Amino acid sequence: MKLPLSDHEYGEHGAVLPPQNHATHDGADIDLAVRTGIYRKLQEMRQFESRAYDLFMRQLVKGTSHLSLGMEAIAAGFGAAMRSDDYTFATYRGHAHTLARGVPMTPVMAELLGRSNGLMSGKGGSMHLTSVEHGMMGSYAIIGAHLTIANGAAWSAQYRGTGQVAVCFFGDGTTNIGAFHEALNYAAVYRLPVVFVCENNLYMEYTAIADITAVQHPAADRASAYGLGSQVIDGNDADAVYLAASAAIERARAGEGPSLVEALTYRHGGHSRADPGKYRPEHEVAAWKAYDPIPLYRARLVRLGVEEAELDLIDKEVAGAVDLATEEAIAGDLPSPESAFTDVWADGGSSWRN
Amino acid sequence: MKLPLSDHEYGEHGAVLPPQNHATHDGADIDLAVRTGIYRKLQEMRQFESRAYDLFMRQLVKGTSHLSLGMEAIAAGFGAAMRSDDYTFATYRGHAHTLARGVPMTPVMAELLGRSNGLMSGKGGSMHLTSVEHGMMGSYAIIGAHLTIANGAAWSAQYRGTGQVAVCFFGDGTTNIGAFHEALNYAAVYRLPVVFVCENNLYMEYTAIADITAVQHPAADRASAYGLGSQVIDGNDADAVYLAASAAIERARAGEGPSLVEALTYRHGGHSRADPGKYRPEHEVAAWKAYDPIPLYRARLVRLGVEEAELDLIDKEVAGAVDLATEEAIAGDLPSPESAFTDVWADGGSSWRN
Amino acid sequence: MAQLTYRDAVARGIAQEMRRDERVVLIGEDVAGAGGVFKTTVGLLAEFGPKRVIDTPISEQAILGAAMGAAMTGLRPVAEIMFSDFFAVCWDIVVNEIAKTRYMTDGQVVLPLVIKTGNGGGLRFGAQHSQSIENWAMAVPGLKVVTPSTPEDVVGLMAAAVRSDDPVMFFEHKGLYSSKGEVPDGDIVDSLGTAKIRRPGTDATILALGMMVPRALAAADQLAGRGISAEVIDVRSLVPLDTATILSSLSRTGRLFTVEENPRLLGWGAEIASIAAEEGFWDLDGPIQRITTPHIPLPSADSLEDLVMPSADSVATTVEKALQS
Amino acid sequence: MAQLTYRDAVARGIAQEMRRDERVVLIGEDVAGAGGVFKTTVGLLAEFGPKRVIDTPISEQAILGAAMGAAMTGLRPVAEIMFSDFFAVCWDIVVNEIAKTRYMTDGQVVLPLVIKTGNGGGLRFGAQHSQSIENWAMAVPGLKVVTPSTPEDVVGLMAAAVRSDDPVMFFEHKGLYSSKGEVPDGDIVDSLGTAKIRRPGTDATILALGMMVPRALAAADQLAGRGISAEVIDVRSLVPLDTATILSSLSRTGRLFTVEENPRLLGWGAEIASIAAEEGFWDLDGPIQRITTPHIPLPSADSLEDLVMPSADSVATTVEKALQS
Ligand SMILES: Cc1ncc(C[n+]2csc(CCOP(=O)(O)OP(=O)(O)O)c2C)c(N)n1
Ligand SMILES: Cc1ncc(C[n+]2csc(CCOP(=O)(O)OP(=O)(O)O)c2C)c(N)n1
Ligand SMILES: [Mg+2]
Ligand SMILES: [Mg+2]
Repeated sequence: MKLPLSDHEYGEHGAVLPPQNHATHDGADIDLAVRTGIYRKLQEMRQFESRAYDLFMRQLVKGTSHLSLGMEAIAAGFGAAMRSDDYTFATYRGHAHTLARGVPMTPVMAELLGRSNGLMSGKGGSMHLTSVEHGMMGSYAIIGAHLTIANGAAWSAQYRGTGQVAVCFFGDGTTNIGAFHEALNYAAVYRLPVVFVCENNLYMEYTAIADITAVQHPAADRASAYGLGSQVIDGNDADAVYLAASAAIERARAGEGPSLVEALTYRHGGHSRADPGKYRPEHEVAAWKAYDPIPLYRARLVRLGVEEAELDLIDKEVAGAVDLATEEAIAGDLPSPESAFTDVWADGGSSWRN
Repeated sequence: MKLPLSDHEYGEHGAVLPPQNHATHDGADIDLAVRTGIYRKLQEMRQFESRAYDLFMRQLVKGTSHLSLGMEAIAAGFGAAMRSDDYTFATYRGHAHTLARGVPMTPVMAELLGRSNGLMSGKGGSMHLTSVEHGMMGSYAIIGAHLTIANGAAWSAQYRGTGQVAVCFFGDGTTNIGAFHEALNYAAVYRLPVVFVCENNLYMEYTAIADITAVQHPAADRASAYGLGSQVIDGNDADAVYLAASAAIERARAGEGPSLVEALTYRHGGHSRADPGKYRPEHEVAAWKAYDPIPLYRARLVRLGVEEAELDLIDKEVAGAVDLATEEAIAGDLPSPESAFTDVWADGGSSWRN
Repeated sequence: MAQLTYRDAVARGIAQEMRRDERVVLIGEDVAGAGGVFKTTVGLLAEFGPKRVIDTPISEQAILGAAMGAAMTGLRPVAEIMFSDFFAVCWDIVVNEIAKTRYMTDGQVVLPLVIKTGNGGGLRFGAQHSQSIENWAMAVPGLKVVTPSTPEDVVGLMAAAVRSDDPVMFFEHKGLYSSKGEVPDGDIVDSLGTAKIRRPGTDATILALGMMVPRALAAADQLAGRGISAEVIDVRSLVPLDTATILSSLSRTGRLFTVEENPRLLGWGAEIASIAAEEGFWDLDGPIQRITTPHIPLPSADSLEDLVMPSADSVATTVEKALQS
Repeated sequence: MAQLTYRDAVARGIAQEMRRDERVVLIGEDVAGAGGVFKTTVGLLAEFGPKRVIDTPISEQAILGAAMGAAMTGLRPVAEIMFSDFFAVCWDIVVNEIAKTRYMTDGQVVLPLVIKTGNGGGLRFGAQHSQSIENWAMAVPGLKVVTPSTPEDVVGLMAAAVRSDDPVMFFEHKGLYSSKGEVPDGDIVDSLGTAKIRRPGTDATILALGMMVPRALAAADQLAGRGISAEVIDVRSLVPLDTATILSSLSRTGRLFTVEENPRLLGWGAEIASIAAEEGFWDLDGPIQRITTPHIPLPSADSLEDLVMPSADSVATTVEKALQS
């Protein structure tokens, strides 16, 4: 194979377009109840993040934040396949993964707003959403680290014999950092019950993954380096994700070790709040917006006989929940000044001296 | 493939034995002059390090040091294939690689003894041998880093258009650290003129590589993760090394990018001064000692018609050189106290204030 | 004389040096096509082309290793680590390799390179994207360490850093990127290792760095209104450290305060306070006080972040109280 | 009561806790089969088996990440980083993840883990294998930091570290591994955050850590012969810091000295000196002096290494001169 940049100038790599056949997984053996559940999650994620975006625009969310609009099928598909005591490790782009585990919207929204009713009382922020009680073991904002931490949770589950599985989400750009390599080898060596999920949205921040990666599929083409099978799935089709997730989680639970799943997807917007995403070819953006996981899934459910009215009801219920969460978040108090000084240490405080 | 430790208990992996056919490369198209040059280097490395070992035993070498007894064919084969302005990046196990570039023995020996006539006046020590004037760009003692640094030298050569190539040596254990992964991808992306050489001696320090690595060939089985070809060579046969080195260096010089070469070898002794190497199966050690690169090469030269007397003469000349270097090193002064305070900064000094 | 933002000054400083010396090259994540995530390298790809301005993978160790290897062999690279917090993933290359190699090789290896980075808090980025870590670098022999606080200093110190034959850690303050200042026309070359008295005073010496400089100046304004004349020194360079300027100020004022954004323990102020407690001891009319962020990770909520970082008010209050007692 | 080496005390401390609590597990490079490259974990694989004592690849980030993830989910891991210099390759996991996660999650995540490491110089290992980096850890909120200087303290502080629900950086001094000391029989549990007065005195307070403790004690012996009564405090724990013991000693002696193995700038002594210059200012009868390795990488030659590190002689001389002037 040719090396990147050996056959194209920087920025002149070809566009990567989504699949055309929307019906591929219509016939998959997935319960309709599971599927409507997935649909509801997709709606929650989409509507929640759309609202979050509005709140940024209204200057209510400070700092930065990273939306996964367009990428929801991965979070929803995995969320549906996980057991309630499984562990999620996500990134700064972690709103959807947090909702996927059943974390209520209000504390998530309130955390974005820096309020005392936030999930971490305003101390963590959008990039660090965590709800241990829901198995949401954290959102990590330095590239690479959390793959190694997910291993630790998987090791602990293996040691304790609980059958829990750790699922770790990260982006295409993350496959080029050292910790990725260490984590994958480590997981394979000790056959840890962990599933690594590369959400390949084709870009790191503003740089195309093809420009700075030696292989076409940044995760799948490296699986063999860890003795693992190579898998690329359609990350915009929640059923494809659900099937791959179920298989990988099953494998992990059965003691057969880790998996590495590369899910192809796309973000509708820019990398973060500050980014309009203009470095991407227009027709690429347009093609992927047309291959939106949510209408895709809705259309499938309709083909499978679900009433439009039932789906409309879900949409409406979700809208209500988002409205309520927004209200409750905005109504939240600012964190108390004392809270800045709690929980550095296990004794609850922050004192470093006697 | 099975994951390591999934099919064997820790420490119960099978022994890895050397090839049996010693004549494989007899017919290789390599100048006899080159070959006698390689033989001389092999002798220099062997006799130098044997002497160094004696000096440790006599408490003249302080601290630690890492011998490559048994692994010399890699340094000698590459050394012979490199252009005088090419760059070497080696590890703490770098005596042989330093001699391979033509660095005289006395300053190397004196550095081991911490004398002022040492290669770095006693400031670097055995683990950091460097002679910029000989293209020996350093010996690095923290695993992984120097692969990334070799990239930089290769980048600079590419930028300056000099045709120089950087050759970077490291061990099997090093393939599991993050920097390995970053460096390989980076080199491939920018098509850097660098050759990565994994000296696979089957063990990291005391742990068998098979116990803690997800693939059988820690380097070669990962080459495809960087779009590179997979190569495993006989690291005890200097001709095999010379051929692979020449090809990889040629490729790099021609602008075709990096290579990753895995050379199978074995160390005769322990990891470092402190280690008797007892964790290795006796028959494995015995088999590899019987497949010693130096008698192997000598026998080949004899088969190819070189007089034993000529080879004896080389051995003797080398012995004389080692004796002289030993004397000169032992006779060296201790470093002057002031030298501890020079060359922190480019102004020659160490002052951090005005 | 132009009004320039701090962020534009970064690009101007680099461009000035790239024009002068073609051995100067720039690498980092998103520095080329995007002009940097903080827009500090805008225009450089267009002017100097893709051989000299290079986007990299997310591989901080590979970035700094490449910069080091290139510096060893004839180039003068500028490498960007996007947020200074990310030094933690490549600290080995900085402290074990870049900082030590000249010394270990007895001067054989020269390392003319600059590592630039976005440092500091105030942007509500939370604990992993807001750290002030000049102190990490100051603690490592072999690294020069600068933090400019004005656009003019950005240009001049960048030039000095690029021209230095030693590795320089160049800390840009993220909270200052949109601040503006006058920058003289033409080439500007400042010198490393020099502090600047930003405001002379007689009653107390206040040392500050980066974004704390404007806050210290604002505090001095407040103090002036309360009859206290505070001298504000912009430390600018931690290594080399301009102890002469600092100790001479102390000898005139008799009181020393540091304003530090970093967590309390072992911030840069601890070194200067210790130097003062030894060499300036007999000049001291009272305790040395360090005004720092408490020893906690930085919280993300805006109200909490504002609460814990030193502010003009907290500086003024601390100095006033100290001088009264 | 047994005579134990410092290295054996490490294994004994870990074994004591592994026997008590099966959630305690040990991982690191060569810690199992080989019993550790410094032989500090000998016998643990045999006693506790390969599920609890695990050899890892050379993957320091993966090691500490595994320790962290396991600590978050019910285990109490002890992880070894072979030489403390190698923290530079995994510093991100330490400072950005382990240190900050409890705070960022508002206490949801508990991290009961210990990271043990071989620290310090004196073994002629050169600049990359001899560093004393307690100060790196001290500067990061969220980490507890201990350095024992005697075998008994090794056992007791290891036990305290394992029982702590906070992450503890456990610095073993490589230069002390073969030193011996009496260790009482039975379980020993010390407490974090406490300094120990090793030798009482009235004229000067000398603070030391790790291998500098025996040197400071030897210096105090010398000083006694010259009529100076020096109090030697083994700081033991940098975080939490026993400021009470330190400041009360200063209030009695009026003079403060630190003996630090680390390079000069921002060693742990800088923090304590700064605290003293603020809170103990009125107790000070003269300048605070830090006796440190100069601000250089450590040279490898034995003669140079001995020259630059603080010695009993250099400590005694410095203290004597200071008290005379
Ligand atoms: C070590 C490190 N380097 C750089 C960054 C800055 N950064 C944040 S997100 C990002 C891009 C990540 O790309 P990818 O893994 O594809 O995830 P995506 O954002 O596309 O979901 C970068 C470079 C970081 N957070 N950590
Ligand atoms: C980051 C880091 N981790 C651990 C070590 C300690 N160490 C030194 S050599 C070594 C083994 C290296 O094994 P390998 O790469 O196979 O090289 P070999 O010594 O066999 O030539 C280890 C673990 C180190 N120097 N740096
Ligand atoms: Mg991406
Ligand atoms: Mg090896």
